[in-house]
Amino acid sequence: MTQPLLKISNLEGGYGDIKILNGVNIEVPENSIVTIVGPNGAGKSTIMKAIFGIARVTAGTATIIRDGKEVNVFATKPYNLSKIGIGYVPQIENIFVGMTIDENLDVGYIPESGKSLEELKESMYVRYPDLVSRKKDRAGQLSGGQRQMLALARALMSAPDVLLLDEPSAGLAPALVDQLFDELVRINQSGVTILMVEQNARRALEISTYGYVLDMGRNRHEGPGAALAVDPEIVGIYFGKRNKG
Amino acid sequence: MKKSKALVLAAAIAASALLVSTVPANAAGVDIRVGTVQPMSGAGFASYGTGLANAAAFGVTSVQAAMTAAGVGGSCKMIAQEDSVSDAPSVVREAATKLAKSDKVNFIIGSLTSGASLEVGTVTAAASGVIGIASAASSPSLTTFKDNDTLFRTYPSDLLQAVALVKAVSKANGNSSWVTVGAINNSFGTGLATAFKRAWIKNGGHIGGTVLWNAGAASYDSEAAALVKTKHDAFVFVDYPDSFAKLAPALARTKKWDAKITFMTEAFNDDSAVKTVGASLMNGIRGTSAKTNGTDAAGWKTAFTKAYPKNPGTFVDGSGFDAAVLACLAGISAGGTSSKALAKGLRNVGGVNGGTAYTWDQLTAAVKDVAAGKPVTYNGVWGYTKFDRAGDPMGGAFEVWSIKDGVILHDSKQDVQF
Amino acid sequence: MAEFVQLLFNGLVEGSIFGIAALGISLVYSVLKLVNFAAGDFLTLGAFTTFFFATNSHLPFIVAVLLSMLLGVAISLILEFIIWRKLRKSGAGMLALFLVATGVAFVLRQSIALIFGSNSRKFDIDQIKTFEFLGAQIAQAQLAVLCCASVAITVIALFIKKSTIGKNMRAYSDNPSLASVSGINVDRVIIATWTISGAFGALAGIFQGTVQGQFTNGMGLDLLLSILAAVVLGTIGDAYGALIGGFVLGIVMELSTWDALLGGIPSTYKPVVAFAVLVIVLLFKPEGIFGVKARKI
Amino acid sequence: MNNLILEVNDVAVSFGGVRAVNGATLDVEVGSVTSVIGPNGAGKTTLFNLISGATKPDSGTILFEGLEIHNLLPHKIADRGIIRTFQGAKVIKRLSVLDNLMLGGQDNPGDSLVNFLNPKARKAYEVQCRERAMELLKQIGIERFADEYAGILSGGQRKLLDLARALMANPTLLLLDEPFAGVNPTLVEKLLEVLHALRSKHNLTFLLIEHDLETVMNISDRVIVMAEGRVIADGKPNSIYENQAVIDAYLGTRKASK
Amino acid sequence: MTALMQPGFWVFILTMSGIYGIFSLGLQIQYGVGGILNFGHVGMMALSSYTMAILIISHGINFWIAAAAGVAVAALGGAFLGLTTLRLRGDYFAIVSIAFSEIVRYVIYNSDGLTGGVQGSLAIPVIGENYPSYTDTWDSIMNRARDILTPIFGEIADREFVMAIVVWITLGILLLIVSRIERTSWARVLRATREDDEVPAALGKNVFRFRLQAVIIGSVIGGIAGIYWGLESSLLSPDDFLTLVTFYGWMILILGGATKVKGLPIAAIFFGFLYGGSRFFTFWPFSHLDASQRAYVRIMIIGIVLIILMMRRPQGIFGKRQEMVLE
Repeated sequence: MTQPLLKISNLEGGYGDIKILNGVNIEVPENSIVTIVGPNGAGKSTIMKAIFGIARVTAGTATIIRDGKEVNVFATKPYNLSKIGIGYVPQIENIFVGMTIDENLDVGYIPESGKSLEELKESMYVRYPDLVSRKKDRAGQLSGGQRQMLALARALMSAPDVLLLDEPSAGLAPALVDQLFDELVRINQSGVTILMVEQNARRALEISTYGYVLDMGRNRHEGPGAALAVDPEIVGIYFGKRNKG
Repeated sequence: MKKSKALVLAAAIAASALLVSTVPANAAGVDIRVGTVQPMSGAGFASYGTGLANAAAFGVTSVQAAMTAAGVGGSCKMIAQEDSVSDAPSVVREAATKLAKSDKVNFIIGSLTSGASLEVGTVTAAASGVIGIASAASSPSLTTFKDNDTLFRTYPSDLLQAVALVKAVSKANGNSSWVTVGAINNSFGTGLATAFKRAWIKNGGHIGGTVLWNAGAASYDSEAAALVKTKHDAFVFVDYPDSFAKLAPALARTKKWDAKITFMTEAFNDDSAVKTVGASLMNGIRGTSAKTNGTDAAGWKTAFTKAYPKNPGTFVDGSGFDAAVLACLAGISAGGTSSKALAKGLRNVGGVNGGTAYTWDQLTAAVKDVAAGKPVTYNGVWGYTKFDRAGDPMGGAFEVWSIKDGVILHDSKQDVQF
Repeated sequence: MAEFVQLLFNGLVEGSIFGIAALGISLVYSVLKLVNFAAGDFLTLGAFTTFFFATNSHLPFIVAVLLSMLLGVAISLILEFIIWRKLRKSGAGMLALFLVATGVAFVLRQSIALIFGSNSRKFDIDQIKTFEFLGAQIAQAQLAVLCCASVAITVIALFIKKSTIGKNMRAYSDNPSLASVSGINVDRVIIATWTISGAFGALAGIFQGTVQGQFTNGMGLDLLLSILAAVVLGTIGDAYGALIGGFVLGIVMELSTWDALLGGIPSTYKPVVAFAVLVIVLLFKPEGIFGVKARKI
Repeated sequence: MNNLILEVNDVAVSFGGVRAVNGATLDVEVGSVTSVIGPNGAGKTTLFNLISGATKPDSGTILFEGLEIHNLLPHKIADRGIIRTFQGAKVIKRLSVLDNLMLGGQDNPGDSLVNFLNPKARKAYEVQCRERAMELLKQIGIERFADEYAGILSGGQRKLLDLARALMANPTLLLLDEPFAGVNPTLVEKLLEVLHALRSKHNLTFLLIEHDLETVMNISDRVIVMAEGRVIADGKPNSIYENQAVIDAYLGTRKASK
Repeated sequence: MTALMQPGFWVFILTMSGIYGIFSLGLQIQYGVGGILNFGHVGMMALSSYTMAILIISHGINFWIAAAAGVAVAALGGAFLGLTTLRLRGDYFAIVSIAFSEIVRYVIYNSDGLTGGVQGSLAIPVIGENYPSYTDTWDSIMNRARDILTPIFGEIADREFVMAIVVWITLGILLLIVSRIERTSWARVLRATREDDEVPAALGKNVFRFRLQAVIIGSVIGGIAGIYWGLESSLLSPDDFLTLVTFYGWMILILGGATKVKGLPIAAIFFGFLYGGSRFFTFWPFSHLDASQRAYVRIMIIGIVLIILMMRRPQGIFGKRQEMVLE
């Protein structure tokens, strides 16, 4: 196996004095979709928050390969993570509601992406035609599904190597959930590696190259996404029995 | 402490003995403790307060030097100079309480505004052996205030000042002319404005209008417009140089204001005031101020500025000096430190009981006289020092000054007498 | 009519100064959640340093103005590095920040007094020169201030609207936590905010000194509450709102003295009128003139 | 006798030109479990805000137990017996978990300052209220956090606390806004048990917003589908899957084909 | 240094600290419990003290009735402030409340016929002749108390001493009452409103009523502080009621830890002694400065102490750190 694009080793941390992560290991190979699932309080979102300096890291490392070189993620300031190729879509409040759609995209752009702002913006509008007609509207007026698309587009404006998604389908109607996962596959096919945390475990694992099951802040199971989605043991414990059939 | 207490005690015993025998006092000498309360750090008043505090300190050192030169025992010391920030009564109260209770001063000089000075009076009335000398308070309230004869002032009451203004205006424009009164909206401004209006109407004159302005206002154009709109033969403005410096350009811009028919108060009988406002805007303005005979005020100013080069310098500085000089002289004269004795001392050196007249540059002789138990008349740098029963300076002469090309002219022909 | 024009002009001039000072306060509040009570003293500082550079050091007035603005920026940034940054890291709330700002105001105000003394100052600018317009006397210095202030605010408002750093500032004030994870250089945003606030604070002070002809070290404090009212009136965080809030306040304060309106209110009540307007506007538009009613989620 | 507990008639409201609810009409029967589903932005939460009084309708009427409530303030509506939970599970972070629950106590004499001088009545109620709160805490399994700040609870625990607090208020109609989103399936089942028990014991009526279709289908007597601020379908759970409008607006073809 | 050892001034400072403490307690119930940012609190103090003074001087009304009326007017002021503007967002309310107290001050400033205007309470119009000063009744009570206490405590027991005792007993009683109130379910609801309006409203609590009551109770306490303020000064001036005084109240509140009453009296004393005690900063290095420079430096020191304290302990001396960091 070649060296993974993003590698998180023995990560420990939490909020204040409360420890949530007790040694997590995640590897995200290039061009893959990796999903982290697990019950409430397992520490799924905390991993992403740790990378972005919102949660406290007490031990462990995270590295990303950038231009063939290994870069220490924790030594990079949160706002510089986009410069080393990491994009992030938080679960809630993931757009700037007081700004227009166009401005949301502008804000997501970084010169280090190597592409021009206009070019990137154009490609986003091609990808999400819904947004074109509402360019000048405040993002706060968008519906939930459109917001999620805008959030994705905003994160993609920095032309990331790897996109971190925190429960992207939370609160979306079933039809939109379908659309979203389709979109994630498309993004992945365009060459962006994805690491996501999902409650909708089965759907997420179905499109994933690889999956991790977390519990109590530790790795519990892992395996190829599709296999994990149907593993009866895991399904029974973590996804609830109703989801079996 | 013990030592000074013993000294005070000795002085008190000596004094009580003297009261009976009327033998010249102060062979042993008295240590006179003086403190000031002035707004030195707040917005607006700081330059006045600082000037008054400095002048008071200068007064104290001047008398001390005179005492040494005259070979008179004892001392006159500036113990502490407290800041009242913006002269809010509660802060003045705190500062005055400190002076009275911790520093145990005999005289508190201050504060600047009338309300704050009354607060000093409240403290001195309740304490024993402390006299307050207000250095810039003009409100008639000070006259009627129940201060147990512990509050004096070296600044004339508005009532006196108003009569002087009335006389000056009627001399120039006639008794029944129309006057528009403008004043800064504080106790100094409104107090004198009200007093003037009453006196003017009583004198048979008419008031065309009254406009007040706030000290820290963002602009003064509407006030200027309101002023020039009134029916008027003359203006009477009661203001400080700092705020008039903002009003005057606004008045000039209306093109309807004439400085030559404008009367002001002693606040502008001062080179620095003319400079603050601007000579061109002040051209032709007349005003009244208290007048003392035989005092070389300009010489004093030079000496003061030399001693305090950093002093901001305002029109009222001399009043602080006079208060301090009077305090020290009164202390020597009192032969005791009870409030009663000190008050009596103040009247004794201010000229109530007559005696030789001395000015600021004759302090050694004055000290000698006072130490010998004689009454003296200290003619102040700034104004009157003859205290009436309420502790107010009694009237004498007011001069009418005018400004021409930035120079203040003193034409004694226009002076008004009481 | 002439009187109306006169009062309107005076109100516009004052309003533009309120506006320019309000802009900095408004930005600092919306980006840093700090009610900067020390802002008034930056006005004073700007006026005094300009006086120092122009009158004492005999530099050209415009150079003095620029130097003063630079100094305002420098002090703002120094405070950011030694105080505000640390306070934010410790999780201090709005009230703690506010109290520290009053502490900073104390220190700043007293320092200015200590350095420059308590005397009043004035710029060497002709206050009297006017020309007539519709019967009103328009002072040239005031007209210049009105123009400069309006242009300066418009330029900055455009800058905030269009430039990358401006967009980043708005993004940060919109949602700081999202901004810091979406590639926005937070430090740069904060520096930009303080830069604008510091420069405009100084500029407002210089303008006020120019218009009034004379100023003391209490100038900023005297204006502060009116400026805060302008900030709130024009909706906190809105650059144009600051200007409009300032204009509304300035005009209402001046026009309230006009006899044609209810016989005119004595000018000593101007501050009361200003605050009353603020209260009344907020009763009908609780989020200020430019506030947007938000959808509850 | 009408057995409708809630009637919403042609209600509309807009924010800044956007019509969030656009002529919605629906009703809820006494003792039923009714679910509202629909795509994001369909106006479900706004509908809840309208019913609970947090938002005033621009037009239309809302009747509760036959009486108009749409002009009442939120606390008056709560007094009538409509209690809601919140989408994001709002807990008062700087109050203890127990205090959060006790906030739900109704007609608390201690809430009135006049009773400050009547400590007897206050304390008697307080003791009783505390007992009840502890009981509920045990039911939802977080009694060990009783004296901690609610701010330390995890997202799922907050949901439970929000629900328990609503129950403290003895509602007649309970509005639950996505009570199960983000709660892991095992816990959801436990919650459902609690709700079922309550329903049979107190004849409680439920109106809930939920995205998890399987849960909705399992527990609901009736499903109301909203889209673009209107009710587009209303009926038994099973009938929803066959409704073409619902498929287009909400389910998507893939889900429906299942 | 001997001046430092004289108790008289410190007793005065103690009295003022107590008055500030009472003043601050009014803010405590509003902010510490209800999260209401009232920056116009000094307005209530102005209302109560001026009402008392006017009723006594202009209408010859009994001191006790006048004082009670003063507190009642402060309560009405609080009710007015609350009813008109409490629906605003927190930070907007803060600014508007400043506007409220400034309006009160300017009206006092300009209503010569009622309040004496800029001349202060001394110019309050007197009907008839020889009406008393508003402190006369109080002074005679204080003097009587002093005459009783002097034999016990000696010379130190002057009027100020009695005043300090009375003020601190009042503060003690009020602290007791407020801490009791804070344990009621009323306070629990109010605490909830400080974070969120919707939750308590959805549970049947009239959020506005609770907030309004908090503002009124706070105003009553502020009004009591105003009565003492007036009695301590013996002269009222609009200059005494600057917004700065409200900020001093806030400083005490925050230093004391905002959410807990127990730190408040200590913070009040700390503030009072810092404010008054800094007048004694004449030793090295201050001895190099002249009196006016020292005046500037004194206020600067107060500012610096405030900054350092807030940076070291942003939650205040007795505050709970945890409350600040909850997400």
